[in-house]
Amino acid sequence: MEEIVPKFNYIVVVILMMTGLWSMLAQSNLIKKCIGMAIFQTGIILFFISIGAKNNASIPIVAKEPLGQVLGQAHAPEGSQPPAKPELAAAKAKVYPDPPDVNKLTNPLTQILMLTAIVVGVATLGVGLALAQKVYQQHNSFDEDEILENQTK
Amino acid sequence: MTEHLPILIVLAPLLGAVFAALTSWFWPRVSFPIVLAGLAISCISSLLLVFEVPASGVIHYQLGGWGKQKEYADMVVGIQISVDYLNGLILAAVTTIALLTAIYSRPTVERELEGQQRYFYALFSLLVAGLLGITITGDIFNLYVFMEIAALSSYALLAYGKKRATMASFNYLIMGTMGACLYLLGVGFVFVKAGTLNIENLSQIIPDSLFSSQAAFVGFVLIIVGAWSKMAFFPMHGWLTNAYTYAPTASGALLAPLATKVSVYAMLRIMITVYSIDYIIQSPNIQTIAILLSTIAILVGSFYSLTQTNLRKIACFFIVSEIGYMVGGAWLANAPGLKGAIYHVVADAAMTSAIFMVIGCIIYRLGQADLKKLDGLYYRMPVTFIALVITMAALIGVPPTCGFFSKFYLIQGAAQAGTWHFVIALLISSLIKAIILFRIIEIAYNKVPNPAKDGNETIPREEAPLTMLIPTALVALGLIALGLATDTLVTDFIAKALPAGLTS
Amino acid sequence: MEEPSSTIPLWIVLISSMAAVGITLCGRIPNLRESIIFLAAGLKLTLLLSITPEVLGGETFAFTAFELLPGVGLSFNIDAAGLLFALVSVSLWIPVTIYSIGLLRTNDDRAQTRFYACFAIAISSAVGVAFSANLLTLFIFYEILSLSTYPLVTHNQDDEAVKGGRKYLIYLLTTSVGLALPAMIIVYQQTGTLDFTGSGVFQETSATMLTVLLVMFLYGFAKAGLMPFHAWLPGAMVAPAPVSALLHAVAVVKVGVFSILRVLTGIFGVDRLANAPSLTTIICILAGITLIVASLIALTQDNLKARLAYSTVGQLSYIILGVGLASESGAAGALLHIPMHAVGKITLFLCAGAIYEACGAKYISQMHGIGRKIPLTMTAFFVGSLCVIGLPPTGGFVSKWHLLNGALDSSQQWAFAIFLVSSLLNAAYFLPIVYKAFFAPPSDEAKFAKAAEPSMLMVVPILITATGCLLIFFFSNTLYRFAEQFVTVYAQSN
Amino acid sequence: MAELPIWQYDTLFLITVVLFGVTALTMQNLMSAAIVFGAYSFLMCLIWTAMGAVDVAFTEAAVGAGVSTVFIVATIYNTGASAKPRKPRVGFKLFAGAVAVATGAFLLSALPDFPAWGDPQSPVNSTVAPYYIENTIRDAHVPNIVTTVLADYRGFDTLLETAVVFIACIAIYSILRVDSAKSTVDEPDIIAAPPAYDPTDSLIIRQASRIMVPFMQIFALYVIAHGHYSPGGGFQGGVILGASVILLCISFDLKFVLRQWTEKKIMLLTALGVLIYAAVGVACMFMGGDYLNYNALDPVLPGDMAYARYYGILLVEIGVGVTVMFSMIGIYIILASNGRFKRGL
Repeated sequence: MEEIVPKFNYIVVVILMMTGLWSMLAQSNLIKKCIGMAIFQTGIILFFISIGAKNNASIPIVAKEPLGQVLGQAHAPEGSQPPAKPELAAAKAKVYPDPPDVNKLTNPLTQILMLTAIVVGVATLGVGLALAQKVYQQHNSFDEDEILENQTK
Repeated sequence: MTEHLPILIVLAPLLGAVFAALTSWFWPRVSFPIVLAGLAISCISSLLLVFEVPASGVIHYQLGGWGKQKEYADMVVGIQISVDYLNGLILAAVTTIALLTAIYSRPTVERELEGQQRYFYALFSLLVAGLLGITITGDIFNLYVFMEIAALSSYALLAYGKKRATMASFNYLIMGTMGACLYLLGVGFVFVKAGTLNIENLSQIIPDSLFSSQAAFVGFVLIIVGAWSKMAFFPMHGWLTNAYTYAPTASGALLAPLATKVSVYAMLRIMITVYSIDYIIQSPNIQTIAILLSTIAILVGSFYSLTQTNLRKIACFFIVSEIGYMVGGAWLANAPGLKGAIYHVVADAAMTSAIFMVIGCIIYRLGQADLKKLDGLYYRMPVTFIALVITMAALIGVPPTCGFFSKFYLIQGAAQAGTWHFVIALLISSLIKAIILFRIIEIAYNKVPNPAKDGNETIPREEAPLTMLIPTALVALGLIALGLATDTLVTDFIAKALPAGLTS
Repeated sequence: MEEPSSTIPLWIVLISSMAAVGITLCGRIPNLRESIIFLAAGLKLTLLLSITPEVLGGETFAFTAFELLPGVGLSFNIDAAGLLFALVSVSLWIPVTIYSIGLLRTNDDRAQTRFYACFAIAISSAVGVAFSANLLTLFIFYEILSLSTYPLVTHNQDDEAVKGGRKYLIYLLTTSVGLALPAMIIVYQQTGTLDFTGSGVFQETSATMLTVLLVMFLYGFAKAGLMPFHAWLPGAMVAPAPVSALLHAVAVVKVGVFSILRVLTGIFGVDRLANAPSLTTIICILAGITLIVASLIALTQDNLKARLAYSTVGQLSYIILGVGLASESGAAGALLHIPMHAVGKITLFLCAGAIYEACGAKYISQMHGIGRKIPLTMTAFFVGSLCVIGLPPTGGFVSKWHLLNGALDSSQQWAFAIFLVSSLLNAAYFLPIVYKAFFAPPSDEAKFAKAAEPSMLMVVPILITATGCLLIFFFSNTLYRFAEQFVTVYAQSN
Repeated sequence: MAELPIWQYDTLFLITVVLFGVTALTMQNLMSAAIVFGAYSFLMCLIWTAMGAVDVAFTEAAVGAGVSTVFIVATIYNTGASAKPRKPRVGFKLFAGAVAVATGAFLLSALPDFPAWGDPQSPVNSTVAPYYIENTIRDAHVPNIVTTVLADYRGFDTLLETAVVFIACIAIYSILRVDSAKSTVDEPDIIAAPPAYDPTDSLIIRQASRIMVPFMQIFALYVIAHGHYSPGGGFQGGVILGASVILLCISFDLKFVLRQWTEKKIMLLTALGVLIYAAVGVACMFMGGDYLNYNALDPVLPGDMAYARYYGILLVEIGVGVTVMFSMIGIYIILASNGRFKRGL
């Protein structure tokens, strides 16, 4: 049991992908095939994201202390003009802590790979639906068997 | 500017396509020349690079300036594209064939795609950019994105065709996406164990730590199966015949020679560089399955081509059997087999391009390309007929042409590895192609009484237009030139692409 | 020592291909076209004769055009055997061209340009095979020969020609791609080189592999017409007379036999054959069967051309059997038999064409008594048949003499017996034709009446070749020096 | 019992997601299948936020759930088809099931070799990724690491991704777009049954969408601009902009939208976005750096070398936003109007 529980996400990923694969192969309705394709892709995206996730780590954005605190004027007295440009840049630079702790932030690399995968998935879905629509114009049906009969007629 | 050549190869067609799409709205006549210019730039830069590789070894180009990071065990942080011995030749072949096909396709596009040709050349150029990207990239995820670019544009290019093309394109979409997703999953499995996506780093990490890991093995199989379904290898070849037969001539002439060959290159890149050949030698059961499947692919491709009468369908089945050559050669995992496979990628691209161009010329003039209705072709279109004979001779493997030498290496490799069923399949397939060639010769040449003899009506000589004829003739002659140049290609390029330790 | 690399062999091979280009270019002007052929043939002959003294002296002319594969290039190497075969095919090209000009002009055939062009290419590839230094170059020219002779075989472009052509190509391509190509590749893979060396290239290949390779080569080069794969030769008789004369008596079949000769001596090596009895017995059995069976079938053929075809199949096996004996005089006899049989058989084929032209008779039964109407052709036919049978006044006798010696040297008594029996059979199917032609009453009065000698353009070449048969008998010692040189090369190297 | 992973709730979500996925595929009525698929995607966004992948969740919500469900609905609307029960191809279904189960088993055979879920020391989290986390601030002064990796470290990937979106738009255009004036292809007019409800007379929907659209667009611009500091960026902002226009198309009708956004304008701007992105890269080349190396733009852009990358990323995000917005609108309009750019959903 201790082999399954810490790796439960991979099992879900495989189940999702196999339902997608099954529907792409077996479903005779073209739209169902497209939906199956989309589910297959989301399965893969879930796989990538889950390998990049870390226990009790926050989102990959480097938190910074408030600028005021760094400049030493918690609440700036009225009338004092803002510090000169270089100190401002220096303060800004110092605002961020030295290199953030790696284990506190989740893995950004897997996330950007999946940004690309989602967009590619939608693009392919769009083209698939366009093709399905044109097939429907020609054969008046989404069902693969009917289309085959229609073609061979 | 010369150090930017590698990125120019991919960028020129990409930008060409974008500009063509932009100008198609207010100045449609200029979109074709823009695309042509993009392809020309890419062709020139790839030829320059090919000559530079033997001189300066492997050329790396870091995108965004992010090279190796010393303190992180010199992992490559950004994306890196590289030109080396393996992809240098294939880049040159793809760019030249793409340029010739662009020039070739002008008349057919005007005739076949009356009202719909606004974005044809943009998609044409994007497909070439995608294929070149796959060949040049040094990052396995980047290869997936380029694969999608090439796939999406090929779905659209194929859907331009006649009534049945749409359904064929839809099936191609399903199979293509399935292949791409399997490839992505394979990349995921490799990424989980190796941690990096760069091919150069992977080639160091995998051999020394991941040879025994099951996840790396499953990832390898997934990537290979994904590449197989993209290249229409035997069990997954259903989509290819319909897709390329009902497509318009121009897209068929571009896709047939390049799309499948580049996927073979991708498989070769993963096998040779990322996982290295001893990984394949170490897992003999996949090797035997792969060679068995390629034998079946060769036989299926050849026997089905005997049953067809539509010339394009025959050419498609030739592609299926040629893919069997390349995959079988690669999986022999010995020096002559791999040399034959890599050389055959280039040779087969040229051969398939030549045969699809010839069929395009015949369709342009005779309106159909049915084997039975070709009588008198020799007298009506002599130059096209001679090009057809040269191409078929190359496919059979008659000596001076390139087909002979790739078959020579493949048979030698198979003999060395002792896989005799592969040798027999190679011979049977070339014999079947010989039968088809002589069936064509008989119909086109002997069936119609020689018009030169008085008493027979003279057949009007109507050749295909010049812009179609010159590329066809060039590619056909290129087959012979490629054959004669085998030795320089193999010793200077292909032999160096193989890992040193391989048994010669 | 590094042989002097001179470009002579390349020039000799290329002359006739350039002639072919010249012929196609000026196809419109018949006289210019014919003169180009004669010019090329003459030039080629003089070049060959100019290098004969050196070659007989032991020198060889090597030349490598360029590397095709690592260690194997498109390279030529003229030695005694190659030069002899080239001399034969080029010198016989001239009379056949005169003959075909006569034949084609009288029939006013349209596709003459294509005919001559393919002829020139065929001759250049035959010479290419003669000079090739390694198996790959030989295979390349072998294939070019098969493809360039297809238009010649299907010259008449009627159904019969197309069927004959189809059979011709299926046999030749299937065997060359199916058997010879893999055998060559396996040799390259086993030994790393394809060059013809004096003592053979095999080092540690297993005996079974050797026998398999031997059989693949024997049947791979199907142009040599060993029994099961000989059917293309009678099938190709649909071609016009000069084609079947030169190609099927000299160029095509001799290329097949010459390639086997090269393979057996160059790749396997005479000494390996000598001390590997299993190999030689295979060769002798196959050649012997072909010899006897072909001669028997020839007896039954009524069509003159078919009879000549089967006799060629038989005669070729003489040469293979000669080499199979693996003795020096056997190899010498085999080499000598090439020119002897070539000159003799070409005369017979040209006469067959002339007879058909003269009285339209294809079948021997129709040829009774025509000797009185066409005396010159029939006398030439008689001399030709003597040469093929191997009786003294003609050259055939010399080569058979050496073959018989070879059989005795290697103490193969049954080979000796086979030679004698087949010579008897040759006599049995040739002499009756001659006898009936001169002394039997005419079988068909109408045809007999109007039969007359064909045009001089056809009869003169027949007479030239007939005198050729007689000449080589008297000058046989010069030819023998070729054979001697060829054999000595192998003697010292093992 | 080993220390349970902290996401007990996630295992619950995962199971429900699988249920949603299976139901979406086995439903008869296509329209309801599309809706369930939308729900499936939204659930997926929840799971990803729990796993710390906020940018991906945002994109999935906008692009995956929002837009693709609308595309499917548009296709179904145009064809009005529902999956009529046909005689099931039992033999083929079993074969496909066997293939799926076999591949699934093969994939699971690698399970023991995988690192545990959420283990920070797994190879993925310990080779290349730490460089990004530790050096983003130094290199580009952008706190949102995902945006820097997206637009700078692996900027070429994002350029190609924008190209993919552009290709999808022109591909769908060339597949479906029929210029009835010139083309020779004969195909029937819209065969869809008249919609159950007539959108023009639902006052509430029209007024509500009319009010919402401006706020959506401002929020989208914020998302693009603020992508450096908070989750968001070119894709998400562009999709929301596109969605606002699509909302107008649905609530009013296509003609209403096509008056401002003519077909030519949409297609041109789709291509323009990719051009912006590629031009930034080419500019870097001309300024002496490698392709897409924003440091080379330093003389042109304010601030020190790192800020050059900061603004480079912003420029690129704008290019992405433009392309994604107009291609989403273009794709929707073509799918909805069955290729004639006149009437439709």
